Amino acid sequence: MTINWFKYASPAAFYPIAGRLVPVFSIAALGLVLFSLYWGFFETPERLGGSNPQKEYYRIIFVHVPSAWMSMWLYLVLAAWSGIGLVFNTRLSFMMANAIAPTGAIFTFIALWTGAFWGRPSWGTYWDWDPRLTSELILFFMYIGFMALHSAIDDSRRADRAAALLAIVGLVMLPVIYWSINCPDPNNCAALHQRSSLTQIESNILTAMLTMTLGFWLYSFATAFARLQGIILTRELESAWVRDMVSGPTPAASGG
Amino acid sequence: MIEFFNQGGYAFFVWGAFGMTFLLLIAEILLLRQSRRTILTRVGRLARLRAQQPQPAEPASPQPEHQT
Amino acid sequence: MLEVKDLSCRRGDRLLFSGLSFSLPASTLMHVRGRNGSGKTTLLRALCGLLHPDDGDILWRGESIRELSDDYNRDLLYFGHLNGIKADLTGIENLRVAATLDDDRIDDEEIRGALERIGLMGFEDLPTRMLSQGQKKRVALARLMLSRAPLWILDEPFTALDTDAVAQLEALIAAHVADGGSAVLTTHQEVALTRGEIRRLDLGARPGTTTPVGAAAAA
Amino acid sequence: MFQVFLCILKRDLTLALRRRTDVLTTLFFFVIVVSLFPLGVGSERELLRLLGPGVVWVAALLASMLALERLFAADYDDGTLEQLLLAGQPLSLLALAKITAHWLLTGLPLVFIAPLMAMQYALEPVAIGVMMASLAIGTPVLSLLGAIGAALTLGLRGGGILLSLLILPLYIPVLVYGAGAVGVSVIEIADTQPYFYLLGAFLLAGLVLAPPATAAALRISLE
Repeated sequence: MTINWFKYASPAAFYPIAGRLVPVFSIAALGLVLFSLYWGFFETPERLGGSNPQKEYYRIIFVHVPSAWMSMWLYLVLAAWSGIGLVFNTRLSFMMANAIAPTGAIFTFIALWTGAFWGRPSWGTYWDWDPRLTSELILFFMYIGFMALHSAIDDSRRADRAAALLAIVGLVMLPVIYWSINCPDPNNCAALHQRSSLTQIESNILTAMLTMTLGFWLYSFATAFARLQGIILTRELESAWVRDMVSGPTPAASGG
Repeated sequence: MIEFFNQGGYAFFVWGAFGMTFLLLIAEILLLRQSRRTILTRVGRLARLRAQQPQPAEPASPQPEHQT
Repeated sequence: MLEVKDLSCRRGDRLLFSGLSFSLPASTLMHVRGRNGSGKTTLLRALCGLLHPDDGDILWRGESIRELSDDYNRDLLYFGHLNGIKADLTGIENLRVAATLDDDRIDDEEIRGALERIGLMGFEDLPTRMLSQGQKKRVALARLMLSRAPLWILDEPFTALDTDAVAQLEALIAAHVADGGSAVLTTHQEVALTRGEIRRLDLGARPGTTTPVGAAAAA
Repeated sequence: MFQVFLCILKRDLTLALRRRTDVLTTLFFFVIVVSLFPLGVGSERELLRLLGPGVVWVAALLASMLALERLFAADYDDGTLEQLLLAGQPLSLLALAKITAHWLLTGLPLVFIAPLMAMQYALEPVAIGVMMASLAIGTPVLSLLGAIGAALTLGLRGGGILLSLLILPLYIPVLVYGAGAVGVSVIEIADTQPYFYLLGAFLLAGLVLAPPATAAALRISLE
């Protein structure tokens, strides 16, 4: 069992698998996103009722919430791969973490941007020091820090491990940061933001939101695997299988 | 149609949010494609160079002796 | 005592050596030779445990050095390209810190004696920044005199030393090996032993092969 | 074991005493940053009283950050860090000793100079007391967290900027509750105790978690 696992944990073995998965995930993601867009714009009401009535602009929820979820989920995945890499010393795990980071950062930025565009009509301001927005901003800094540290170190092995350690430190600190922003006054610690519960949302809206989330998720798979392929190629430039793949196996090169 | 694009007067916010989202996602895809092409050309060129020199010298750039 | 099995190391994404195996019993000196970039320093750092090898095991007295960790470090003395000497501390202070870190109970008299023997009489109370390059190196070498570690790993210890100091260092290494210790060193300098065995390890590629292969040969 | 801790602590303090300017630079940086704010925002007493806690705390973060870069860099450059790694002593302990020395040299002076700064901001004596106490508990956390970043960015070009990018976000909880405690004591006779409990909890968690993380980061950086 374990042997099989480690067989696919080698970059050379995973490269073709990733190549086959990218189109599958891309097409599925595209389908889901298009469906969600259709559903979100044509099958949903123009008003969001309830205690906090909102007009058409509530539709931003269809990209805002999925991207915010993805930004957090991808950070978790990134930290998990980092942890696995540090414990088992597998190079593919670090590559995976690196492949995820830019996509995660993009979703974090999207969540911030759409949050601002939603905040303006509903709160009357683009930016508010709302705990969620602020934590999302911190998450964005974490992604940037991860990528900046990785690219600042020339030795790829040190870069992998240092960035991985940073990701884990960030994972430990994020809840503390979120909590401290959420509750700046420990004497009077009520949640500032409105609570939202999935069950209160109309099913059409929920459908569009969840399909978009799934679409974004598959999109993340596709981009992460595509990026992973690039990372594997550049890292393994010297190895025989890359050369064989490009030029076809040559008997003369068997020494490598 | 116009009504749809108008989004009840909130067109700027709705399309601003959706526009940026898909702009970034598409940009990411395009960048990935481009970097993939660059890498593949580079790998291909390296392979061709290797093929031309049947007995390649040791890795082209002498790695400096590692210090600390 | 030190055993290396099927070791391979990379720097960055380049494989330096693979399938390297050798053992280093007590009373043995091993010379590691090879061109620049053949991975001498990398090998030495891997032997110290500073560097994770890509593959393979390093055993000290039959146990993996990863698991031994601090216990292995206590048996080890490493002398790298950098002297490991604080320029703002005096020779005595530097050596005192080093001794404390090695859990050696050494009084100042012993340290003074070592510095005197290595030819730094009168300089022991000066901040080492006031000493010349060669003198700084001697301060670092005084650590060898005070150390009780059975395994020495020395990376180019002879550079920047004058002939006197070279002779002294050779004598130190010979005495260490004769005393039952073992040592690994990279150098172009031949070291004559009074007792014990010299082995050679040639690192580096033979022309025509793309992956450098390490081969151990007992001389 | 305690002897090793003391040995490294003493070594770092001795080194700092032989290069006093480094320590003083940090202190003056703190003083200057704090003194610049009234020139920028105006010298209205009420406004200053409101801004004071936050400004002093932010300046403390920056000052502590400024000195972090040197925490391991000197040892890294002359090879003594390598020797610390191979010393046969728990690296966490050695890291903790170095962090302690760093705090004694950069954090502790801030605690004592803070009252002077607080006077510039027309803070009440009670608030000054709270500020000193919160700095005394909070700045060690800064040193502990910062050490991880300093170890990760060891020897990198542009390491200082990178270090602030990595570490400043992690300082937020300390900033929120450190400045919060002083802020509360300015406004009313409110309970500052929960703030100190939280800062104390951060300190304890930092003492337990940061040294091993720093040790791991050092091993990675020296590989």
